[in-house]
Amino acid sequence: MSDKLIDLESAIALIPDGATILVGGFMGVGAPHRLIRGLVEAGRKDLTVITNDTARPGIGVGRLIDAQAVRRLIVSHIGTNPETQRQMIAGQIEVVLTPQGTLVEQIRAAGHGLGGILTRTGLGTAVEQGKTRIEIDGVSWLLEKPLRADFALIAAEQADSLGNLRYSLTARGFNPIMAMAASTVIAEAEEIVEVGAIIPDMIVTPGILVDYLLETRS
Amino acid sequence: MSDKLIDLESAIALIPDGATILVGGFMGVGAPHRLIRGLVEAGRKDLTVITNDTARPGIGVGRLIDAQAVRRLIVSHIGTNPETQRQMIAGQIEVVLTPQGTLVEQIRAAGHGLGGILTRTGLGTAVEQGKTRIEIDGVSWLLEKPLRADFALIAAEQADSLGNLRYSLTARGFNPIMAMAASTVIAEAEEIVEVGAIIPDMIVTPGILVDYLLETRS
Amino acid sequence: MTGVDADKERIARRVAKEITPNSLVNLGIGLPTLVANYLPGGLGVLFHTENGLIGVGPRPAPGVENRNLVDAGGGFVTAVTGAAAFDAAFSFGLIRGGHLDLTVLGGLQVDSQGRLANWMVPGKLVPGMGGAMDLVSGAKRVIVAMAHSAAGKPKIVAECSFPLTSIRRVSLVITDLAVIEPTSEGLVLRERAPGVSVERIVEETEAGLIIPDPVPEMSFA
Amino acid sequence: MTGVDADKERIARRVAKEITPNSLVNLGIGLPTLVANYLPGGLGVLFHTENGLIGVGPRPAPGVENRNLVDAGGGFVTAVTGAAAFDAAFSFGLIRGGHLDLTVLGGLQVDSQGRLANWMVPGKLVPGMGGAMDLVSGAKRVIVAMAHSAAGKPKIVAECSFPLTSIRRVSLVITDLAVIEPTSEGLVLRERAPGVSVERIVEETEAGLIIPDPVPEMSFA
Repeated sequence: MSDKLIDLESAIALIPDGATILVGGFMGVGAPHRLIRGLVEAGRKDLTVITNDTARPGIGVGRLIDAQAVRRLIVSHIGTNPETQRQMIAGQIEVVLTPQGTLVEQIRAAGHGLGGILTRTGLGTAVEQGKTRIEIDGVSWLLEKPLRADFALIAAEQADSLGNLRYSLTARGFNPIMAMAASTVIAEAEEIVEVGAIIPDMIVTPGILVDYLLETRS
Repeated sequence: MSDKLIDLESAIALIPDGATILVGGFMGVGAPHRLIRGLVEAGRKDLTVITNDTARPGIGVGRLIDAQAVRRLIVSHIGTNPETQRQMIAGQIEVVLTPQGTLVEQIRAAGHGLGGILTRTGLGTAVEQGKTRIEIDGVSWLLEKPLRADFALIAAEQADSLGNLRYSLTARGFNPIMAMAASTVIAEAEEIVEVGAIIPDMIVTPGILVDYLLETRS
Repeated sequence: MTGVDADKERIARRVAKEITPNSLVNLGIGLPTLVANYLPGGLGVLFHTENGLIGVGPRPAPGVENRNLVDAGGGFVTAVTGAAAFDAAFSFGLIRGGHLDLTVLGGLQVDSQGRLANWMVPGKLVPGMGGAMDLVSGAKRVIVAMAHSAAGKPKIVAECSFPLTSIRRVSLVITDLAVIEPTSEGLVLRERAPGVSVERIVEETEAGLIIPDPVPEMSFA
Repeated sequence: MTGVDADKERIARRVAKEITPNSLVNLGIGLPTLVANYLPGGLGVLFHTENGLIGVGPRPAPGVENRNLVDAGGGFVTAVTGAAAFDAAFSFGLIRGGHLDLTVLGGLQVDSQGRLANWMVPGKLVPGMGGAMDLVSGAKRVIVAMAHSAAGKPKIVAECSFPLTSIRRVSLVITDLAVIEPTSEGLVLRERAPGVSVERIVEETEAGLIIPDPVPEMSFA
């Protein structure tokens, strides 16, 4: 299945303006930097981006913000990127702020075929607005719906040519969860190794979840 | 924190008759064999056991069934153990049959602080009886409640003395999920190694979740 | 080889034809497991076992089993190069999240709405559903592979008398006599086994069948 | 060292005293991060960072950073021997499932019901909640570490004017002036900073305080 290998230009060509994309990374660490740069260079716009944060200008998802490529943003934190705040205040970008634990669990719910999640996080706060509260045995829970996307753009430390992925330390983050929640998953890795080089217990994302694997020279 | 090390007798002494216990393993593979044998030898009874299956007589959880130590059983499958079926028909044991995916997700919900799960599995079947159906955007979901226990008895391939665990192949199973869903977690491992011998990316269950680690010679 | 085995082989070989290249497939215990024997090589198919592995390989030679490597029936297996191991929550996430291309399961009954019953016979046998309810509810395609009749009684019935595994309509039913596709219009007889007449199939099927003309003979992988 | 730094140090040192042996602790970015500097050795405490690690160590020396090893503020850290890495769902499972013994967070306001506001100032600053709502809702104990006042305005108020982080009552509030314990009866003044009078604390606190007699001076780790 080396037919998963794709060059950057072809990968970006899959993603139209206006697409909804999950993007891995935490403050730029573990983000799919080459795919992000590719989207910027191709001038993509009106994207809906689901990601943890917008890092800083010039870094990670921050590059998409700099390029004004994002119309709607579902994130837990934008405090480190003044440009995101500026575009939000100017009405250029719609920002949905979501608690980080809720965000990752909403993405997981989509990937795992669950109807939503029931959490206490956000109950009685601004996060509850417009949402349903569900009572179970006398305790209130907030129902948060699954978050699915057209594409997931993820980054790994190592991939084999089947698309099996392993991650390193805090660069794991949202990546493996996002790999289950999109119609098309595009992964980039620091290194592509032979099938079998990553032992079964070290593989975090099985290759069957990865539709395309970016060539390392891309 | 080598004070986590415990001998079999002391570990079993923690678990009273009538306790609710999560027990890892699938058809006996990845089951905490020494802890199970300890419970049997100590003559524990009236246990509520949450586990995937009862394996076969003489194997894994099957030993607890042989010893008539179980009063209530929450499982997905008992087809391979005629003794379980016999005790169920004789009214000695109450069996709650639960779809395997629902069972593991219920345990995860308890461990992750979620109010329950919303699944399509079991909708319109005998599994739905007595449960709540929740409508979300015109789609029906079955609400299944979290499953928590007093104790989780789990097995790993390797532990370090902090209790960090790594598993091997299909012996992983329910073990890491159960490690999050009990008041007291007791783990046994094939081998106990020095702290640092298992690299951070290979640890599946961090030691902070493990209250007691069975001495290997136990 | 006994007659029963010939029937099973026929079913397994016909199921094998349904498996598409590079797909992820879960084979239930019993008859469905045989399907792997009839797949052509080089198809890139990976087998999933719900106890936590993608990349299930053939049974190991005696004496070289890995005690940590079993399939959903508890029997020793091998793992192919490139296999991946994971916990039960992830494994069922794959199933329930629609990441499994195909599951092949045995059946006790299938009814005219295409609903499967395969996890208990009230008052007789209560094995439990294991992963079957999740597989039928979540896999992209569900094929039921079973004998057409059991002890002379039809297993394809108007309405299941045994408890349902799922209310979802299965994709295809393959028996020793026929290939039947449940649709929103009803059960369509797609193929008949070599030498088996449409009349015999109708006779041995309790549920009504939609019968195109002609009904071709099964062909095999 | 400026006066502000001395205040921060005092807060951090007082918070450090609350940390129990062998516990799992999450320190928020900013002031709370300082707490690690005042812990005695050999306590067996492990630090959790919500981006996916248990066993956060000190900042690395310049030039030896690992690009894949950062804390929740995005700054490079090290990992102690025995550290464990995991994905975001697991990390928040630890937080929301009650596996975290303590979180120490900064605050914008705490009100008389002990509720924290720390994620936005309407019309001014909208950083977002990051993991704060999960931490406050899920950790076994929540300590707010903050300046008692900001620009001369009290931060401990009758009712939060900023949006709440959680409706859960926090465990303890530690400021440069006082240690305050929110209870079901109200805010109890537990300790005063060295040389600070009860009167001054009352004056600089908008919320009503329950004042035991005497109120001891803070002691430090």
